[in-house]
Parts: sequence; C-alpha cells; structure tokens
Amino acid sequence: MQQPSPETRLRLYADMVRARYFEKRAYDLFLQGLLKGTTHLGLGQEAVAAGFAAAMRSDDMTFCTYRGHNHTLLRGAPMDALMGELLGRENGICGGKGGSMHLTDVAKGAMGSYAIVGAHLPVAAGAAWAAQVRDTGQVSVCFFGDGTTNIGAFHEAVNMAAVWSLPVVFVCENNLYMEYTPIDEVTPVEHPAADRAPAYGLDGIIVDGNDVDAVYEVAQRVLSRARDGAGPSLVEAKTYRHGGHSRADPGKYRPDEEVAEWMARDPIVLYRTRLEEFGIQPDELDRIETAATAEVDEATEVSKSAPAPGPDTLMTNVWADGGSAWRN
Amino acid sequence: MQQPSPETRLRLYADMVRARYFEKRAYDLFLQGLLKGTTHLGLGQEAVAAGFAAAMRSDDMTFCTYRGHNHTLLRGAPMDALMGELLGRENGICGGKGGSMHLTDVAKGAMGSYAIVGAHLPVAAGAAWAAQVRDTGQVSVCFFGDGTTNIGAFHEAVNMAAVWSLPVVFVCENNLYMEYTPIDEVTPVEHPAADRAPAYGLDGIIVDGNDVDAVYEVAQRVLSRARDGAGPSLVEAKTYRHGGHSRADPGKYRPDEEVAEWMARDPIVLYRTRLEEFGIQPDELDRIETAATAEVDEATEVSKSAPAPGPDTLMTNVWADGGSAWRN
Amino acid sequence: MAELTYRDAVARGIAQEMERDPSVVLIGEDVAKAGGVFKTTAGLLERFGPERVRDTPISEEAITGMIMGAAMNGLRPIGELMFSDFLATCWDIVANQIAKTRYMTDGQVSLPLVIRTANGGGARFGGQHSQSLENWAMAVPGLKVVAPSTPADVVGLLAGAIRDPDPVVFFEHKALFAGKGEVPDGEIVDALGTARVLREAPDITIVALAAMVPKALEAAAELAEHGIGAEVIDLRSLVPLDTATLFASVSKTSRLATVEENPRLAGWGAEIASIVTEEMFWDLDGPIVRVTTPHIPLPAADELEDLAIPSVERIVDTVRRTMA
Amino acid sequence: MAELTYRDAVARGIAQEMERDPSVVLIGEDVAKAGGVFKTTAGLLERFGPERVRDTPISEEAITGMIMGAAMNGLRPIGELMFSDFLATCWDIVANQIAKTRYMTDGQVSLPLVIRTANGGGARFGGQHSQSLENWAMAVPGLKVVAPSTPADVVGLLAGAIRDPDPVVFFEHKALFAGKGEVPDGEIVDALGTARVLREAPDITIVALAAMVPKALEAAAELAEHGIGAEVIDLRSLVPLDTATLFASVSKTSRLATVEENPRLAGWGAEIASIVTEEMFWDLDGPIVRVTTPHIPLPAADELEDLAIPSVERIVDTVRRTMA
Ligand SMILES: Cc1ncc(C[n+]2csc(CCOP(=O)(O)OP(=O)(O)O)c2C)c(N)n1
Ligand SMILES: Cc1ncc(C[n+]2csc(CCOP(=O)(O)OP(=O)(O)O)c2C)c(N)n1
Ligand SMILES: [Mg+2]
Ligand SMILES: [Mg+2]
Repeated sequence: MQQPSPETRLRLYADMVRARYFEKRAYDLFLQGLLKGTTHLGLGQEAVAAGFAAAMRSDDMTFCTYRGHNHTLLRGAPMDALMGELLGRENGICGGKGGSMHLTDVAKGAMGSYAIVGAHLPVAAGAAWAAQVRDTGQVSVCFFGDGTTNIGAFHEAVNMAAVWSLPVVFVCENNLYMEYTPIDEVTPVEHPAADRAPAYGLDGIIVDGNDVDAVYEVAQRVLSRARDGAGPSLVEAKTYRHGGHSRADPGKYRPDEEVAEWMARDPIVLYRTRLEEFGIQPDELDRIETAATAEVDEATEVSKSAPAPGPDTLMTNVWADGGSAWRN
Repeated sequence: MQQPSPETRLRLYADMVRARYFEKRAYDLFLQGLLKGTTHLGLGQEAVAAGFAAAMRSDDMTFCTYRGHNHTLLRGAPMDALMGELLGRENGICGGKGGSMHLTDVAKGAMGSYAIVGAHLPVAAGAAWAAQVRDTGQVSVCFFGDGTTNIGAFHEAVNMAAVWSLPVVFVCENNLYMEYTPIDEVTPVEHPAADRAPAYGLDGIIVDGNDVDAVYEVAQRVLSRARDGAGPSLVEAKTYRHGGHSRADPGKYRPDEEVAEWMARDPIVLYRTRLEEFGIQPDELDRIETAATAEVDEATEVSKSAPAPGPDTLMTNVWADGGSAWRN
Repeated sequence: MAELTYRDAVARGIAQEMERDPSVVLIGEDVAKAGGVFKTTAGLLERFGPERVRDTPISEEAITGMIMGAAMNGLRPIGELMFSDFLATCWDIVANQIAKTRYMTDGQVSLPLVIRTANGGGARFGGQHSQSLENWAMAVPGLKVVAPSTPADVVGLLAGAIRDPDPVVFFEHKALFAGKGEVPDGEIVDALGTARVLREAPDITIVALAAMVPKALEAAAELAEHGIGAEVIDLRSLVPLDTATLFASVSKTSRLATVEENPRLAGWGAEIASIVTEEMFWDLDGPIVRVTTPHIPLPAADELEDLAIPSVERIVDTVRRTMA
Repeated sequence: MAELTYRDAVARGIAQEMERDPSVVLIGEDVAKAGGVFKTTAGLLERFGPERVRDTPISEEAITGMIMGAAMNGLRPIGELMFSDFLATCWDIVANQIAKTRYMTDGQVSLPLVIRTANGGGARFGGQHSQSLENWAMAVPGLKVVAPSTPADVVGLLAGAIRDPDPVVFFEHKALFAGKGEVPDGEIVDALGTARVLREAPDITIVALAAMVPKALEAAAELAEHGIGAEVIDLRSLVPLDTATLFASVSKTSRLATVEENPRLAGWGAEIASIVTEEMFWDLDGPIVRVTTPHIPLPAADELEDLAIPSVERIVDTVRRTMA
C-alpha cells in the first residue's frame, strides 16, 4: 500500500477539520435549541471517516449509523444540506424527514444512516451482493460501534458476507462505550469485533482509529481485497468520542484519566503535528481551518434562514409515485 | 469424570432404544395419516439426548427444538402423552394444542420445544439466569442444530450467557444439514458451533454425538462447570439423522456414501456392541428392546383410542385464568 | 390456457419475470437446490443459474437486509421467508428499514423488492407455523400487501409485485398450494390494488382474501339456498386497497361481512369495517360483521385448528344471523 | 399525595413492587448504572442492588428471551426496551414465543413478565425512534397491552402489570415523561382492563390513550365552546379492553370518535370502531370517526411531526365535521 501522497495528506487533514467544525457547530445549535430531537456526534472519531472516505472510489457505498455525520459529509454530501437536515429545514438533504440520525446522499454514495443498531450491516452486505452480481467493482463499507457487535444482525451479516465472499468492509468504531455502559462490561472478549472475526473465517484487523494515516492504509488494503473478489473484511478501529453519547450527555460515566488520555490523542492535533513534521507549512494548515470555518458558517446561515419544510411534503415520497395513497 | 456405572450404561441403552422405537412408530403413524401436520425425527441422534438426560439433575431444564421428541421423552415425559400430542388427541401432553413440534412437560424439566430456529437459546439463558439469581443450582441445557448457529439469536444468547456467567449449556447437534442444504455451504468455518466459541471467550468443545458414553462424559463435565458457577459451555456434537429433515423427506440430497458411513455408526448398534464387549448379556439387551416395543405399543393404543380434544378447549389457557377473554 | 397448481404458479410467475428482466434475483433458505420446501421455486436454479437463485443460511435478518441493500444498488430482488411467522425474526428490517427508507430519505432510495412468504393455517403445523399475518404488514406504512387466492392471480400479482417500484410483502397461502386453476398462456401482469367481484348478488357484500375466498364463495352458494344473495369480493391486495370496488358493492347491498384468517384484534377486517362505517354509514342497513380466527394462538390438533379458522359454516351462520 | 413526573412514577412503580416481591427483577440497556436513558429507572440499582437491576448488551432478543426464560423459572422479570421501535428487533420472541407459550403448552407455562418500553412521537427523533406501536401488540393474541396517561396511572398500572400472571407490554409515552401529576401516597395497584371516564358529556364519546388523552381533553374543552358535549374516555389498556365502559358511554352519546397515535391502517381505533359498529349499530346516530397519524413513517422536522400526530385542532375539526 502506498503512503498517502501530499495531496491526500492535505485532504485527510481538511476532511477531519471540516467534520470537526461541522459537528461542533451542530452541538452549539443543539444547545441553542435550533437542532431539535437528538444528535450523536463523532467528535474525536474523525480519522476513521476521513481515512476510509479518502480511500474509497466515488461509486463505493457508505452505510453508517446515527453517529454518521462525519461519514456522510466526507463522502461529499453538501454541508449546507446536511446542516439543513439537522435543523429540520426545507433545504435538508432529506427534506427534513430524516433528521440528525438519518442523513442520506445517494448521489454521493452515502447510502444512509441507520438508527436501529445492527440493521444496516445486512443492508450493506446486500448492496455488496448487488455489486458482485452486477460486476460493478463497487465496495460497500459499513460503519458501526463496538456495542453493535452484540446484536444478532451483526452475526448474520458478517456470516453471510463471508459465505458469499461479498465485497463489503465492516468497520467497527470501538469507542469503548455503548451509550453509557463500557463495552467490556457486556462483552466477554477484549476486542469486540476483531476477536469475533475468526468465527466467520476472517482475520481480526485492529487499527489505531485516531491515526488517520493508519486508517487510510488499512482502508486501501481491505478495499482492494474486496474489489479483487477476495471477500469481506472486519476492521476494528480503536477510537474515542470526545463528548457524550448523544444530545447534552456530559459523559460523566467515563473516568477522568481515560478521557484525558484520549483527548491527548486527538486525531486532528496528532495529524497536524505529523504534517508539520513532514514539512507542511503551518499557515497552509491554518488556511484549511479558516476555510472550514467559512464553510460551516455558510452552511449554518443558509440553513438557519431556510424555511421549514412545506406542510404538503408531509404526505410525499412514501411511494415511488411520489405520494402516500394506500387506496383508490 | 466417572465412567458410567453399569446401571447408567443400561439406562443409556434403554433410553436410546425407547427414543428410537417411539420415533419409528411416529413415522409409521405419519405415513398412515394418523399423525397430521409435520414431524421432525431425531432418528440416529439419540445418543446426544440420552447422554445429557442421564447426566442431568431432575430439576435441571431442557430446551429443545421441533426435533425434540428424544429430549422430551428422555427427561421423563410419559410416552403415551407424547404420542397423544403427536396424534392431536385429548391425552396429549399439551392437550393437542402443541403438536409434534411443541412438546413440553414442565413437571419433568422439559421446558418446551421451539419451532422457530434460535428463539429458545435466549430463553434457556433466561431460565439459567433465574437459577443464578435464586441460587437453585439448576442448569439449563439447550439443544439446537448446526443451521441455528447462523441466526442472530444464537449470537445474542451465547454472548449474554458468557457475560453473565450463566449456568447454561448450549448443545449444537451438528447433523451436517440445515434442512436440505449442507451446513458447510452456508457457514464459513468448519465447526459451526465450536469454531464460534472463542468469539464468546469459551472453549470449543467437540464430541462424537454417536458415542453415548462420550456424550455422557462431556455432559457431566459441562453440567458441573455450570453448577460450580464457572459459566456456560458450548458443545458441538457431531451426529447424523437417519432420515430426512421432516415428514416424508427421503433426504435424497445427501450422498449415498455419506449416508452409508453414518448408518454404519448407528449409536444404538455401536453401543450394543460395546455393552456386549463389557460383558452384558445379549438377552438383557433384548429384554430392554422388548420392553420398549411394549411401551410404544401401549402409548400408541392409548393415544389412538383417545378422543380428539373437546371443542371447548379451543378457547382455554390463553391466559392464567384459564380463558381467552380479551374484553369484559 | 393450462391448468396449474397454485404452487407451480409461483415458479411460473417468478420465471416469467426473471426471463424478462435480468435484474430479478431470488434468495432464501432452500430455494435453489431443493426448489423450496413447498416446491414453489422448483426448476428456477436449473433455468437461471446459481448467481440468480441462491440458497442462504438461516438468517432472516440477513435475507431481508440483503434484498434491501441489493434493491438500493440495481437489482430487483425477491427474498423468500419460508413461513410468514418468520417475518417476526426480521421485523425490524421489514417494518423499520424497508418500509420507511423511501420516505425518510425523501425519495432518494427506491426499494423494488418482494418478500414472498408462506402464510396461513390448515396444515396442522401448530402456533408458530400457521399464522395469517397480513394484518401485521398492513399496519406498517410503506409496505404493499398482496395475497392471491388463485393460480392465475399468483402469476399476475407476483409479476405486478416484482415490477412494482415499492416493497411488497407477497403472502402465498399454504392451504392453497395444492389447488389447481386455469392460467392463461403468455405473459400475465396484474395491477396491485384491484379487487375482483367474484359473485354478484344484491343482499350483502362479503370481502375475503386468499384461502378465505373459496370459503366465502362456498358460503355464498349456501346462503343462496337460504334466499340470501351474497356478493363476494376477493380483495387480492390490502395495500393498495381497492375501496372503489368495495364501495360500489356496499352501496348496492347495504350490508357488509368481512372474512379474515388473521386473529380478531386489529385485523384487516377491522380496517375495512371502519372505513365503511366512516364513509358509508348512511348507506348501511345493518351492522358490519367480521368473521375471524378468534384472538388465540393457533392449536395443532386438526379438530381444534378447524374450529379456529373461519369455516363455511361460520360464515353462513354469521351472515344469516345479521340478516335475520 | 405527592407531585411526581411521569418519568419518576415509573421508578416509583417498579420500586413499590421490588420492595414487596423479591422475585421482581429488572434488566435492559443502561437501566442500572445510568438509571435509564430517560431516567425512568434512576435510583433502582442503588436501592435494590446489581443482582436485581442489571445492564445488558445491545441484544433485544436476549433481553426478551431471558425474561421469558426467567419467568418460567420463578422470577417476575421486567425487561426494558429503550424505544418501542426496538420491539421489531425481538418481535419473534415477543409475538411468537412469549405470547403463545401458555396456550401452546395448554397452561403448563406461566409468564408473569413485563416489557416496558418508551413509545410515541413528538420528540423529533425521526421515523425509527418515534413510533406508536400499541396496535402491533394488540394484534398478537396472548399479550396484554397497557399505556398509561398520568403519573398516578403509571404507578398503579405498572404494579398491576407486574402482578399480572400473564405477559404485559407496557408502553410509556415519551411525550409525557416530563409532565407532572398528583400521585397518592402508599401502595397503588390498578386493575388492568379498566378504562376511565375523564369527562362526562352527552353528545359524543372520544376514546384516547396515553399522550392522546390530554389532547382529547383539551379538544373536549374547545368543543364545549362550540356547544358540543364530548365525553372523554382514557382506555388505559387495550388488552384487556373495557368494553363495558365504552358501551355505556356510547349508549348515552350515540356517537364515537377514536383518537390514536399509531398509523391509520389496522390501528386500535379500527378495532374499537368495528366492535361498536357490530354490537351497537342501532344505537349510533352517525358515522364513527377515527383521528389517527396518517399512514406514513414519521418525519423528524418539528413542523412535519406536529402535522402528522393528531392535534387538538384535528380532533376538534373532525368531531365538529361529523356532528355538523
Ligand atoms: C436495536 C437497538 N437497541 C438499542 C438502541 C439504542 N442505542 C442507540 S446507540 C446505542 C449504543 C450503541 O453503541 P455502539 O454500537 O458502540 O455505537 P456508538 O454509539 O458508541 O457509536 C444504543 C444502545 C438502538 N438504537 N437500537
Ligand atoms: C427462523 C427460522 N427460519 C427457518 C426455519 C425453517 N427451518 C426449520 S428447521 C430448519 C433447519 C434447521 O437446521 P438445524 O439448525 O441444523 O437443525 P436440524 O433440523 O438439522 O436439527 C429450518 C431452516 C425456522 N423454523 N425458523
Ligand atoms: Mg461505542
Ligand atoms: Mg442440522
């Protein structure tokens, strides 16, 4: 596998920064009461999304969870339409029907954010199966959390993918917690995904999920493997969320030292340091950050001033004919 | 672990023979149109049921599948009431409401036969959890097939049992087929249960399911482990069904040599040979067989002449008050 | 025109569509090599090959999840659930994912898929393999619900379901598999949401579905002997629902009976009765009566199962009582 | 008499029963250390210890399967499903196993268990975390179905459900959690199957459940200003169903409107409307009208969600139109 090129390095940095700033803004808007309902941030986990997105082909497919803002954004979904969706505005990527937990941009290969744990693993496998049957060379990449490895759908999907040798990559973002419960209190193995891989005839792959280069390297490897017809992979990326599980959860159930240790390994800070060591000029990195701020500001403004979805849209798009009629 | 005592040896033999004759009769009655619906026989798999039943304590709990006649009978359920249930008669163990796939005798610790693949694994774990909480020393033993290891409930139940260190024993009767499909065509590991055990921090245990002594030995070991508070076990017993999956299925999808090889390893024939080698007199074994025939004849007669369940029973026992009213 | 069993009509319908459209594929437990446990998919593997007709592990969440994903990426997949009771083992995928995805993505995602499944009682299989669950599917917005009563309808409605750009749950009735009927030659495609008036008569409308249709027809014949003219409508699909045909009939007869196999509470009969009560109240000459399986799990013994499932006799009695 | 939130009433009801009966235990995701994601089980771990209040992995089939097995072996377990939408992920255990076991074993097995779950919309959570699914449970023979509308009813009905020897699905409504109400001191136990007439009036009966109850009451107040006297009944449980209270009311008012949050088709409103149409047809002075969430998945945006769920205005309009 290649080391990332200088351009890729800058993209990886920019992607992480864009995701970070976008989600920080989402959090602010939540606290201001402009983002209703709930929101699950991937702050601190950006390297996983960035590393994979950079390695994927444009027609590859991403399946993610409620904690999927990073993934959807970094596949190329327009930031303003994502922000609009979070705010429940007409310009939302799903017209306000989806909300924070359900971002989808099919045109960009962001095939949906699924809010019921485990359900999207077989769906991702199915998209890969279609790629196999249609011989399109696409790979389906499916992100989920450590807690998800204990639900039945995980087992069925990974098994089926292995038996049919499907071009799908399952990526467990192990952030050590399923909501408020530490994963090791509810799992009898140390590595909830990697230690299960042999149960499906797969290798257990563990990667430092806060090192974007490492993620990018693994991503290239497992994507090639899938594209070459060698079947699925199950990757466990060790990472950590900076904040709580959702909404305003302060995450107090986590030991201070643990939080401090991981905050010190912020993937963006780590990567900035590395890039500077590689000789990239600080002001080039600063410019990336400034641009990201501008992009977030713009997306926020556009969305805040967008109208609410029209009342007529309530009854549209239940069916392919655009409507919702169940009778004549 | 002890070798089986002479009495236990005779019991193991008698149990296998009783189960065998009972099911052969069930098959005849099916062909005669007296047993309606469907029936899934465990012909050839008797050693698993017999070995475990002999090792269990009377207050231990058995959970099994539609292929559960052997298990239910060998925990002590009366043969006539089982036969009555197969024939849908009033004397049936479930009053004719259950049928061949749903034999239950709670008084004997036969906690039900479940016809939807996988569902009873968490139920068995739950009964074990109650034993743990109430400190009763009971063990819950759950039988299922190779095909069952690919459904989600298997994963959830074994995981939960491991995390909570529950006194439950999961026994996979690997008869090489899920209905008509060979298990190795739909499973990416060689041993569908044993190779998954490490995914739950458990040892993979494989036993020759046609050798009743071997099963009895393993059963004693895993039951003690569970009773000692050391947690669950996952046992894979290699075995084979003599007939088809259900009803009149001739099982033609199985290669002739494979069938021949396994028929030559009939657990009852093997055990009779071994017992004779141990010096047990053939006529003692013959007497066991004669008694079994008599028991089956009697159960058949009683059940054939029993009336159909009374029409009033249709509406009983939906609720604890004995009735079915959902309104006042 | 050939005589075909309902069972064979399933394979014929699938073959017709697989022939026409290479994106149609079929997966399920034992559907390929074994030709299905009910032999409804016999011959398809041989004809269309292992890439398009494929056996799966026992993994209903994977089966339904995979057809969903495949439908998102260019296929028109059919997934078989061996028994409709197993819908429960993948209900999240069916009800929470498949049904809701188009709406939640505001139309970005199309799911042209069909879930075929063997539904209904009468086979003495006991409570976990005998349920009529069409009301479960009807209660979930985003699912179309089809249940044919004849071999010809199996072919036509299956083709209609496969071509439909929305997800369809297609209920094949176990008690009808062995029955025969005439099936026209050549391609047959039926529109979903078209009920069929099978018998015209002036006094009362009886609506039925799947295995209840022949019983309703038999009951109507008996009722005629008692001087009651019963019109019989085969709904064929619950979603979309052909209320036009229903209303036309009730406005003529002014009376309605529903005959459904699902258990009583919140069944499809209740929906139909409520629609008519709300919209045609002033046309009604008497109460709407529902003949249903009682609100109990199904028993296995034949005498009990026969008592539980609506019988011709029960339909006749109920209608006569309400017309008295 | 203390003022309690609906949320706190849940913990109070569970605590009352755990105090009384050592066989009552509680499991679920984040129910113990975190006190529940809705804080409905706060304090229970501290009070009753880790053996009786226990966190589980994300394994809904295991949670429901385990409480079933535990109920078979001497416990009276309560299992929490964080959101009622997740019923779909364990529907086989709930609908095919728990509901059917007593009948299929002809009474050998008792399952004194409660599945508690957060139900309903209004929180802008989107289509997979907002459903009202009481009709799913009602459609399954063998399940009792309870849905309280006030803190006092939460305590009393939860106690009734826990003591009930049959399995109960207990729907707690998310939109009511923060609301307060008076709760009498001391032990409260309510019988399941007892509806409550909350407002007496002569012109029309409005039946409602859970979060629809306060809306029905508000609508009734507005209707009074338009000269329409609406009687309001809180059903409190769908199974058992208190038809006596319902019939008494309708025989007085001769009119009926149902207000339900579940989507339209085959909801509980259809069942109630059908029962009344069948049994009280000649008492009715006009059509029965149903106010429901439309037959669509729920949208996330606040303006859209508010349009979807029955509003006071929609209840008032529907009733006025039918009385016109
Ligand atoms: C089937 C199901 N059960 C429970 C939940 C509630 N829930 C939402 S997120 C979550 C924790 C998931 O943990 P993990 O898989 O580690 O992902 P993370 O949130 O840490 O990214 C839970 C329990 C759900 N959405 N779906
Ligand atoms: C959830 C579910 N899917 C499918 C079936 C249909 N079915 C009944 S038995 C069976 C095969 C089970 O194979 P295995 O677990 O190996 O048990 P065996 O029958 O060989 O004892 C299948 C697919 C079922 N009962 N439940
Ligand atoms: Mg996590
Ligand atoms: Mg097998």
